[in-house]
Amino acid sequence: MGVLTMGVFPSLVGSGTLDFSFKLAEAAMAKGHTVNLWLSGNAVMMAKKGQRAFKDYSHLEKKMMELIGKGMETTVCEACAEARGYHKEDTPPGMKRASMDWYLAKTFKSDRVLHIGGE
Amino acid sequence: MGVLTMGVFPSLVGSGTLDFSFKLAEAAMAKGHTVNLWLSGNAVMMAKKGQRAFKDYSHLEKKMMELIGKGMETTVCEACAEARGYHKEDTPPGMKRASMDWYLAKTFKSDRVLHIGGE
Amino acid sequence: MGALKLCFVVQRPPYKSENARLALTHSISSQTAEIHLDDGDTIVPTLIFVGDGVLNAVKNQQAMKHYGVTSTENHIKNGLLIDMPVWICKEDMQRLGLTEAQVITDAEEMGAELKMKFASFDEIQKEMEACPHLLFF
Amino acid sequence: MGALKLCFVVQRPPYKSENARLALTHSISSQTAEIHLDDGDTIVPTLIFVGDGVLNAVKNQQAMKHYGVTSTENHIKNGLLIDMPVWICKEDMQRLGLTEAQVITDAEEMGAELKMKFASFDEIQKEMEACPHLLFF
Amino acid sequence: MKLAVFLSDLRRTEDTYERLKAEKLGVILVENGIYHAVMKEGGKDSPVLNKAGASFYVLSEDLETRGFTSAQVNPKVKVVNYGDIVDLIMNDYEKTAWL
Amino acid sequence: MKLAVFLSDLRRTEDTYERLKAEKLGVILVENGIYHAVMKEGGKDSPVLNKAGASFYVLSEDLETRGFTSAQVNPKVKVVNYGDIVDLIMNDYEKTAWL
Repeated sequence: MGVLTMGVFPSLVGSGTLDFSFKLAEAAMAKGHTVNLWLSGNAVMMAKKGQRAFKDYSHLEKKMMELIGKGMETTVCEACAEARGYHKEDTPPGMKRASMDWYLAKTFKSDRVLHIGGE
Repeated sequence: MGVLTMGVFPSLVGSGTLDFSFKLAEAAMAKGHTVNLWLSGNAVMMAKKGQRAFKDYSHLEKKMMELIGKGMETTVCEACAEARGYHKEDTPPGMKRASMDWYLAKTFKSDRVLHIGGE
Repeated sequence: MGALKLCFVVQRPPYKSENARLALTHSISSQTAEIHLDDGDTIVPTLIFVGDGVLNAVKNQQAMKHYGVTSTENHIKNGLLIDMPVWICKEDMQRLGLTEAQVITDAEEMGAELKMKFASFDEIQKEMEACPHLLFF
Repeated sequence: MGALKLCFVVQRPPYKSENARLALTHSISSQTAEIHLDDGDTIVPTLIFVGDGVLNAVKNQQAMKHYGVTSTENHIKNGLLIDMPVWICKEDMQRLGLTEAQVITDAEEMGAELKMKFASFDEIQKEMEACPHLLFF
Repeated sequence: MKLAVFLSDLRRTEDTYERLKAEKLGVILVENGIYHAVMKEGGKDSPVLNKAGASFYVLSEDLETRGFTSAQVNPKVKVVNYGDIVDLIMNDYEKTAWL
Repeated sequence: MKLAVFLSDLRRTEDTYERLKAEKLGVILVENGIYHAVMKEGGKDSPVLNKAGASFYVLSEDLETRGFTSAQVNPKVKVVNYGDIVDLIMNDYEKTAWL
């Protein structure tokens, strides 16, 4: 069993990339792998509690909490969050806040890194 | 003197489109035109108070408040804001919240509409 | 008293972003715009799919099953249901290899009377000329 | 004790999104990654500009003057200042018509000793092969 | 129609621009659209500048932000500022299209 | 290197894909990348499928979300699910590149 670290950057409400990364994380954990997740850039939208669920938008808070509960280490880029007005008290329970070096350090002991960049 | 209604949709922290629309609004108002601004999709990020100013990100709250003070009617898409966890109490003073029909109705009495869509 | 025509033009495929979804929700909201308008004034939208935007009209989208979100298919059918004209560029369908059988032609199962219009780009160009304001998504 | 090489590859122009900026801030943060690592372990980044990404390295960017934000030029120079290798694809510069005079070659005015490396795509390919993990922006 | 088209990207993902017709067409290059005014990829003008009968404009602030100056702008393209764009929208054209 | 490349767009804005080389190359089509597996624009396969020596995969969930089925997938491309992609990443390839 291996360690997979994912960095998710461009995702947003209405894009499929966060959905993709959560589903992939779930599938990897189901196979016994360890998953670390770094949310940076616009993907820090996951760091805001209280997002209202509409059928028009994928609503991922529940899925994320479930994966964190199963051991997915999930950390959000602190500066990226602050720039968007997401403060410590907005962060869902179990999610960590850290600076970017956390992500780089995690890659050190990872078997695989899936860095989802782009725009 | 005319009425210009702008709808801004895809803009985000780190993109230049909101900067563009605020600068264009400022230039239009300086020439005596009336400007209405509709913020929808990801551009509702302007509806979150308390965004921390970093030199790496354009920080537009001050400019927006200045333009609202000068009479720019600025309305944010309520559903788009709620989906992102931006509630009424997050909205900067002077900014309105409304449903999408507000924007369409504004185009009725506008001389020009600049709809900034895209991704 | 008057009617203002607005063209909503979708140029990009679904699901990458909210783009197509916002075109659909905004155009459909023309139905309630009159609450902000003078008596008798109305907004009359045409929703047009061009370029890769025609991919929004592919049938049998399973977005709800896999990702728990409404499909653009569903939104388009809602548009037909409120009698909003929905046009799709037939040259673009052809270029992308989409047949009429693959795309939404109506929303009869929901009770809609209006059908999708398969239009040439020339017809679309004329519709854009007839709209005082253009909203490209 | 070991060093992990990471390739940060920027493929897109600046300012449309945070994309290039995030590549720069993340690669520069390798400097402090050791606080999370065992003694002696380090992260060794190479920052590479390919394709339209080479436009990030154009000199004299006036982003602070016009929009009040730091330029990617500034970030690249900060990278050189901390001795991070910064590579730019010379074939792509040529294709886009950029001369060496138009792009950042060094950050001497800030006291940096390291210079920009003008690399062929073949050299870049070899560097990507030498990195266990690739981070494309 | 008298149409002002805004282009804000270097790599475009639509082809509406190539097909749109207007009696009077203005093309305003902003944000990353400015690269079409200054770059000669493979030694050639950007295909964007081939649109027959169009007038081309580029926003000086966005040029300079990206490290280019008016001196590098293709002679087909006129350099304008935000105030000029307001006048183009409000006076010279009737409709806009941000593609 | 053994490289798994992810493509998630129909209209790509990079050309890294065309230039990257790998001893063993897997191309995984996800999100709007799935259109490369099912569309024949102008009657032709997507140029993405011309990459010599590569193995191609497409994510079934993303196909179906967009209204396509396995039956419409180009025979060059293998249909996979999320679990299969995990195995590709963890077992079959050493590095990933999301372009």
